[in-house]
Amino acid sequence: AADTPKRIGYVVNYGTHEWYQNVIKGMKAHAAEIGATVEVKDANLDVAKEVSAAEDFIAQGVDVLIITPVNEEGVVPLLKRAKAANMPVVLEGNPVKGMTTMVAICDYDTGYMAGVEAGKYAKDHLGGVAKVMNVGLPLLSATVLRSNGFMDGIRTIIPDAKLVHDLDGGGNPDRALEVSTAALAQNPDINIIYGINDSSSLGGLQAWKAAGKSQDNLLVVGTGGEGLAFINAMEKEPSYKIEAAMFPEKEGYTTIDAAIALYQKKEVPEHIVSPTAPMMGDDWKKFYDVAGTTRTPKWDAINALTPPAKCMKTAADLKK
Amino acid sequence: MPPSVSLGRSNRLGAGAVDAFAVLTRRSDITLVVALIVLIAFFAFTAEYFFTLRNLTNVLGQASLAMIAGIGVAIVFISGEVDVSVGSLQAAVAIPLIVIMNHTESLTLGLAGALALGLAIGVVNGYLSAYVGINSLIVTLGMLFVLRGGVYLYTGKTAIPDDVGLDSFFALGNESLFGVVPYPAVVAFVLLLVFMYVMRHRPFGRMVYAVGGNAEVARLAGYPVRWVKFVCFVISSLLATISAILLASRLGSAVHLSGLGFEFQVVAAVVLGGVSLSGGIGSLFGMALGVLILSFLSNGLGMLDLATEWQLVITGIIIIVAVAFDELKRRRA
Amino acid sequence: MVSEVSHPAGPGNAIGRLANNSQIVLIAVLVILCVGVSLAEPQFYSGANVIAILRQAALVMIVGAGMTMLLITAEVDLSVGASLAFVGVVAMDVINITNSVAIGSLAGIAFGGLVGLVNGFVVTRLKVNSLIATIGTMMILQGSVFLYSREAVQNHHHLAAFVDIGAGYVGPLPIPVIVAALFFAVAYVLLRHTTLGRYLYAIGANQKAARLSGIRAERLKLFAFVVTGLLVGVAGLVLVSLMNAGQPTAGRGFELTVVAAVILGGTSLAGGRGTLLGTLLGVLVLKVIDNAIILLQWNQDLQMIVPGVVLILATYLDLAKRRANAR
Amino acid sequence: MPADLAVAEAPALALEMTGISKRFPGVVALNDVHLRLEPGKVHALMGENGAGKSTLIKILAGVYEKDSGTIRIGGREIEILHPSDALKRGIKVVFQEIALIAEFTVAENIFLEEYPVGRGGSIRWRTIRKEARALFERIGFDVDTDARTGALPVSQQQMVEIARALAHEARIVVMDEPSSSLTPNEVGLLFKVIRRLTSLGIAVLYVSHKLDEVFEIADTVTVLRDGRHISTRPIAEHTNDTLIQDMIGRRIETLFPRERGPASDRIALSVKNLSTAAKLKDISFEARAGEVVGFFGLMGAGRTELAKAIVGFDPISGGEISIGGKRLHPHDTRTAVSLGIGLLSEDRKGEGLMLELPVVTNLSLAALEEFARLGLIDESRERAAAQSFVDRFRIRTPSLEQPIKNLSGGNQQKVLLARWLMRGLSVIVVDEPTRGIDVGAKSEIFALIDRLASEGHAVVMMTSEMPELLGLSDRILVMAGGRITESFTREQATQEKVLNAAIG
Ligand SMILES: Nc1ncnc2c1ncn2[C@@H]1O[C@H](COP(=O)(O)OP(=O)(O)OP(=O)(O)O)[C@@H](O)[C@H]1O
Ligand SMILES: Nc1ncnc2c1ncn2[C@@H]1O[C@H](COP(=O)(O)OP(=O)(O)OP(=O)(O)O)[C@@H](O)[C@H]1O
Ligand SMILES: [Mg+2]
Ligand SMILES: [Mg+2]
Repeated sequence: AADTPKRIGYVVNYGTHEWYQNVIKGMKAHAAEIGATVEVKDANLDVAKEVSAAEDFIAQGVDVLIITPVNEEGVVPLLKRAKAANMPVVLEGNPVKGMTTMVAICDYDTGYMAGVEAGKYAKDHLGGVAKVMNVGLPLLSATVLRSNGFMDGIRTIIPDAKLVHDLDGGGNPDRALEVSTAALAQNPDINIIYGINDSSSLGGLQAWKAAGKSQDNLLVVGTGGEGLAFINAMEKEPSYKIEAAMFPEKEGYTTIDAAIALYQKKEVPEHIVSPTAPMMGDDWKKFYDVAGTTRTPKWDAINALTPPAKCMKTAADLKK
Repeated sequence: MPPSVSLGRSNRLGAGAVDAFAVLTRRSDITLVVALIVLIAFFAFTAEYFFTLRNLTNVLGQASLAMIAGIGVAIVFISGEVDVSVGSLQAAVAIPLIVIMNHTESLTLGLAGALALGLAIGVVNGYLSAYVGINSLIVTLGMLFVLRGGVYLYTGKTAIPDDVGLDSFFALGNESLFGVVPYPAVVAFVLLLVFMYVMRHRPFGRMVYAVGGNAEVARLAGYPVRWVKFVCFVISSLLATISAILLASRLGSAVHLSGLGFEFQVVAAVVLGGVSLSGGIGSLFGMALGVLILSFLSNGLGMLDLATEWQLVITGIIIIVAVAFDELKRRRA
Repeated sequence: MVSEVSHPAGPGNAIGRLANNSQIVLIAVLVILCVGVSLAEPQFYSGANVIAILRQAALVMIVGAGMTMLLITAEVDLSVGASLAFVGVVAMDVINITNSVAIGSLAGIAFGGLVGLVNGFVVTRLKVNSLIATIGTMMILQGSVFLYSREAVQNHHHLAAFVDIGAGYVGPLPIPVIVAALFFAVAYVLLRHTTLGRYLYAIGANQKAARLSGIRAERLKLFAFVVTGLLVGVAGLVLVSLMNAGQPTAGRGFELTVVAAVILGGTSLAGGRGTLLGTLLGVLVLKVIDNAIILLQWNQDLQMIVPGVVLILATYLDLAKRRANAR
Repeated sequence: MPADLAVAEAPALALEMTGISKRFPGVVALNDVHLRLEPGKVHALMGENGAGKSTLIKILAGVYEKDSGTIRIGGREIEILHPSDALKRGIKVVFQEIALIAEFTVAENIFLEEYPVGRGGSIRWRTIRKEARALFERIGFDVDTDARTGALPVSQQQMVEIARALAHEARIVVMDEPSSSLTPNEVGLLFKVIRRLTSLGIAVLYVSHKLDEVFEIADTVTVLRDGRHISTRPIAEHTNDTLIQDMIGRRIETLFPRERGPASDRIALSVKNLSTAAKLKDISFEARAGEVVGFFGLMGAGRTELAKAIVGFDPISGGEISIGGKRLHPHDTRTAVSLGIGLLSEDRKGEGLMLELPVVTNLSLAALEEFARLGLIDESRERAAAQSFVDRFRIRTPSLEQPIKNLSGGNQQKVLLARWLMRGLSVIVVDEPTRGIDVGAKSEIFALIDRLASEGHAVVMMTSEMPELLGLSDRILVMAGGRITESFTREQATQEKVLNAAIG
C-alpha cells in the first residue's frame, strides 16, 4: 500500500458549531483508521485568523492541509502560497478559484430536495397552499444557496408557492427567534417555516409557539441535521416534519479520503460531493443511533446514499 | 471619574521618557516584557514547531495588523477619547481598494482610494467627537454599525474578488523581506518606531498626552485641544486603513466579513499594553508588547492543538491576570 | 445673593432632573418612529406585534436595569452576552436533571449572580479596569460554555411552567414583560429615591469623596456587578424558555445592544449621571427600529445602520439642548 | 511700526480693562468692572468668595469670553479669545486651581507652553531638565524636577505653578491665590520673586485673601464685591478695617471669637503609636471634647497623611485609634463616620466635590441616612436642610440645583464643611480649612469651629496658617518628618517657638 499522510491540518471556519464538531468527529475517526492525526485550528469566523491558521500549519509542515473557508474569495492567495510550499490542500465547503479539489455537500440541491418534499407535504396536508417564511443567513453563500434551492424545489410541486418573508436570522437561535417573532406577527398566514440550519428552523418554530399558535397547519423544515436538536424536535414537535440532513460525519470522512488521495498524488476529481438527503418523520432512525446525548451514524445506510455527480448550483452561480 | 487602568504610571518618569532605556525600565512595561519572554519560553518547550524562525516571523506578520491599528487606537486613547470603529473600517476601505484596482489595474490608485475613504471616516469621527463634542465611544460605536451595515448593503454580503491579481498587491501581505520578515511586520515596525518617536520627542506627541491627561490644563497652556483630538482620530483611521490594505492583500479580495470583532482584539491589546482608558497614560511600546503577547498566545495555543474553547478561556484569564498583576505591583511601589 | 433667576426648587430628585431633561429628545424620537411606522405598516400596532416588541424589549430591559447602575458607578460589564447563553445552558441542564423548573431557575439565576460576583471581585479587589476585566470574563465564558456542553441542551421534560417563563401570559401581558416591569420599578425607586441609589451616583461622580463620607465604594460596586449578574440570570431564563433549549451560541452581541440602549438613554460613561427611564426609552427605540425594518421588509442590514445613526443623532440633539439650556 | 507707536504714545499702563461684564446662567459674575495695571507695580485684587476675581482673571487669560468691555495692552485694544492669545501677549497666569498635567514630570510641566526643540524639531529633553532645575534653584523652591507632578503634595504643585509662570519672559504676571497652600517660608520666597519681576518692569496682579500679604507686597488694591468694582486705592490709604469694610461691606469685630469655655476632660479621640508605611512614625495624641487641637508643620510634615489615617481613609501599619473609647477598624471610613469622625480634605476637587452634581447632593452626601426612612430619601426634608445651610453659611449659588463646579472656590469649601456639620460628628478633622476662603467666610468658619467645640465636639485642625493656629487652638502639636516633635498649650505658644519646632 502506498504510504499515507501522518499529520493532517484542518482549518475550520467555525469550529464550535455542532455541524463542524461532527465533521471533525468524522475526520478524526477516519484518520485514526489510517494511523494519522488531525490537528484543528479554528478561524472562528475571522477571515484574518483563517489565513494565520493556515500559515501556521504550513510552518508546522503538516502533510496535507484541509480548509473550510470562512469566505471562498478570501483563501485565493492562501492556495497560491500553499502551492509555493508544495502543500496539498483539500477544500471543504465551496469551490475556490485555483483549487485542486473540493469536498462539499451541494447546498442548493439539499435545499431543493427538501423543498420538493415540503411541496408534496403541503399538497397533501396544507391544502396546496405554501406561504413560506425563510429564516435565512445572507451572510454566507452556502446558506443562501439552501434557501434558493428550497424555494425552487417547492415550486416544482406548488408553482404559486410564495416566499412571504425572507429573513436574516443570523444563523443563531436567539436572533432567529427574534426576527421570526416580528415576521409572524405581521403575516399570520405563514404556514411553512424553512431554516437554513437547525438553530434557524427551531428559532422560527419557537417564535410560532411563543405567539401561542397551534401547530396543526404548520410545516417546519430544518437543514443540517448536525446534532440532537432536530431529532428532539421531530420527536416532540408535531409540525417539525422534514429535515434536510447533510451528514457531517460523512463529509468529514470523505474529506480525509480526498486528503489521502491527494497526498498519494492520485487523480482526484475537482468536485467530490458528499451525500445529503431529506428525512421525513422517523427516517432519522435509519441513519443514526441515539443513546443519551450521543448519536452514532449508521455508516451502511449513509454510505448507501448516492450523491449527485455535480451540484445543480454553486456559489459561483450566485454572482450572476 | 471615567474608568481607568493606570498602568505605565510611575512616580518618577525617567526624564519624561527621554531615552528608550527609560521606557524599558518603566515598571508596567517591564512586566509585559517579562510576560512575553515567559510566554515564548513556555511555548518553545511545549510546542514542537513553535520556536522556528519560520513560525516566529509568521507571528510577527500576523501581529502586525493589530499592531498597526493599535498604534492609532492607542494614540486616540492617550488623547482621552476612544475609537472602536476600526473593525468595520477594515471591511469598508478594502472595497474602494479592490474595486478601483479591478477597474484601473493600478495598485497606486487603489491604495489612494482606500486611504481616501479611511481619511473621510477619520474626519467624520474626529469632527463629531472633537468639534461637535459627542462622546467618542458613541460616535465610533455608531460608525462601527453604520460602516458594517453599509458594507453589507453595498456588497450584497458577497466578497469582491481581486480580478487583476497584481503581483505587487499580492506581495504586500503575503511575501517577506529577504524571504524572512513578512512585509506587514516590516510596515508595522517602521510605523511603530515613527510614532514612538513622535509621541516622545515631538511637541505634537506631548500635546496628545497633555490633552488626554487634562484637557482643561492643555487649553490653558494654549493648546488647540479640539484640533489635537481631531488629528488623533484621523491618524487612527489612516493606520487602520493601512492594516486593512495588508489584510485585503492576504485575502486577495474585499471580504465583507473582515474585521468582525477586530476592534475588540485591538482594544484588549492596547489596554493590556498599559494604555489608560481615561487618557494621558500609556506608551506605544507597551501597546506593542500587548499585541505581541496576544498574538504569540494565540499562535502557541494553536500549536498545542488546543480547542478554541480552551484558547478563549486561557486568553481571558491571562488578560485579567496580567492587568491585575501590574495594578498590584503599581500599588505596592 | 448674586442669584438673579432662582430656579423653582420644587420637590423631586435633583440628579433626576439634571438627567431627565435629556429624555424629551428620546420620547420625540420614539413617538415619531411609532407614528411613522404605523402609517407605513398598520400591522405595526397589531396586538401580536406590540407584544412581540415588548417581549424583546423586556429581555434587554431586565439586563439594562443592572447595566445602568454599573455605568452610573463608572463601571461596565461586557460579559452579559456570553453569560446570558451560559445561564440558559445551565438552567436547562439542571431542569433536565432535577425535573424541577424552580431548582433550574434558581441554578440559572445563581450562575448569573456568580459571574457578577467574579466580575465585581476582579474589578474591586484586583483593581482591573472593568472594560478589560469583563472582556476577559466574556472570553472565558464563551469558551467554557462549550466545554460545559458542546451542543444545545435539549428540553427533555417539556414542563409547562418552563414554557410559561418566556411564552406565558398573565391576562393580556406576556410574563417576561411583567418581570421586566417589576425589575424596572424596583431599580427605578432604588436609583431615584434611596440612599443606596444616591451613593451609586456619588461613587461615579467622585469615589474618594464618597469614601471620605463613609460610603463603602468598593462594596457598592460589587453589589452593582452582582445585581447585573443576577438580572442576566433572569433574562437568561426568559431566553432559554423562549428557545426551549439551552443554546451555547446564543447572546452574541447582546452586550452591545444593552450598552447601546443604556448610553442612548443618556447615561454617562464617565459615571455619576444617568436614569433608568432613559434606558427604557433607549431599549424601546432600538427594538422598535429593529422590528420596523422587518415589518417594512427593508434590507435587514439597515438593522445595523439605523441604530448607529440614531445613537449619534439622539446624543447630538440631547447635547445641543443641554447647551441651549446652559445659555 | 504701529505697535511701537502705540506703546510710545500710550499712558504708562501695562494693562487696562474697562467695562468688563460677564454673566453665567443665573449669575452676574462681573458687572462693568475696570482694572488698570502699571508696569513694575504689584496690584492686589481682593474680594469675597464669588466676588468675581477669578472670572476677571480668566477673561484676561482667554478662558472665558467677556460679554462686554474692552482690554488694552500697552494702550492697544486687543481681543483675547483663546488662552494662546493671552500667552502670545506675555500674560502669564498662576491659576487658583492647580493647572498642571499630573502625569508629566515637573520639568515638562514647566515647559508645557513651549517645548524647546532642536533643529529637526525634536524636543530637547536635556535642556528642559537642566533649565527647570536652574529655574527652581533661582527661585529657591525645593522641588524634585524629575518627580511625577501628580505625586507631589498640593503645596509643592503650587510652587511648580508659580515657577511655570516665570519660565518664559512675560509682560504681565497674574497670580490667583498663589500662596493658599504655602507655608510662611515659601511665601517669603514668592515675594522675593515678585519683587524681582517688578524690578524688571513687569506688572503683577496678585489675588489673595490674606490681608497681611497684601499689605506687605501690594502697591495698589482693587476690591470687587458681587461682581462690581468697589474701590481702587493705594495700599497706603488702607487699614485692615477699611479693606475688610470694602470687601464685605461690614466690619468684623473679632476674627477669632472665643465663646467656649474650657474643654471637658472626656477623651473624644485618642491616637496611640500610630504609624503608616509611607511616613508617620509613632504618633500619639488625644483630643478632648470641646477642644481644638491644632497641628502645625512645614509642607510635607505629614499632617495630611495623619488626617487621612485617623479617619480610616488610608491604611495604617501600626497603632490604634479610638473615638469616645470605641476602637476604630483601620482603613474603614464607614465605621469611622458612624462613630462620629470625619475629614474635611485639603484636596477640595480630588477628595471633596462631586463636580458635576448639584449643590444639594454635595451638601447632603454624608448625612443622607438622616433624611431617609428604610433607605427611602425624604427629598423635601433634604432640600430644606440644605437650604438652611446655604443661608446660614451665605453660600453664593443661584440655586440648590447648580452644579457645584460652577461655585467659587470659597463657596465650594463652605459646602464641604456644611456637609459634615449636617452629619453631626463628635470629632471633626479639618485639613487647611480656610484655604482660599475670604475673611468674611473665615470669621464665620472660625466662629463655627468655636461653636462646634463649645457644643462638645473635638476639632483636629491641620493648618499652615499661623494666625488661625494661634488664634483658634487650645493645644498646638507640631509635626516634622512624620513625627510629633513638640506640643504647646495655648498660653505657651508663640509664632517663633512653633516655627522653630517645625523646622528643628
Ligand atoms: N463656569 C461658571 N458657571 C457658572 N457660574 C460661575 C462659573 N464660574 C464662576 N461662576 C460664578 O461667578 C461668580 C464669581 O466666581 P469667581 O470664581 O470669579 O469668584 P472669586 O472671586 O474667584 O471667588 P474665590 O475667592 O472663592 O475664588 C461666583 O458666584 C461663581 O459661582
Ligand atoms: N497627594 C499626594 N500624593 C502623593 N504623595 C503625597 C501626596 N500628598 C502628600 N504626599 C507625600 O507625603 C508627604 C507628606 O505630605 P502631607 O501633605 O501629608 O504633608 P503636610 O504636612 O500635610 O503638607 P501639606 O501642607 O502639603 O499638606 C509629602 O511630603 C509628599 O511627599
Ligand atoms: Mg477665585
Ligand atoms: Mg496637608
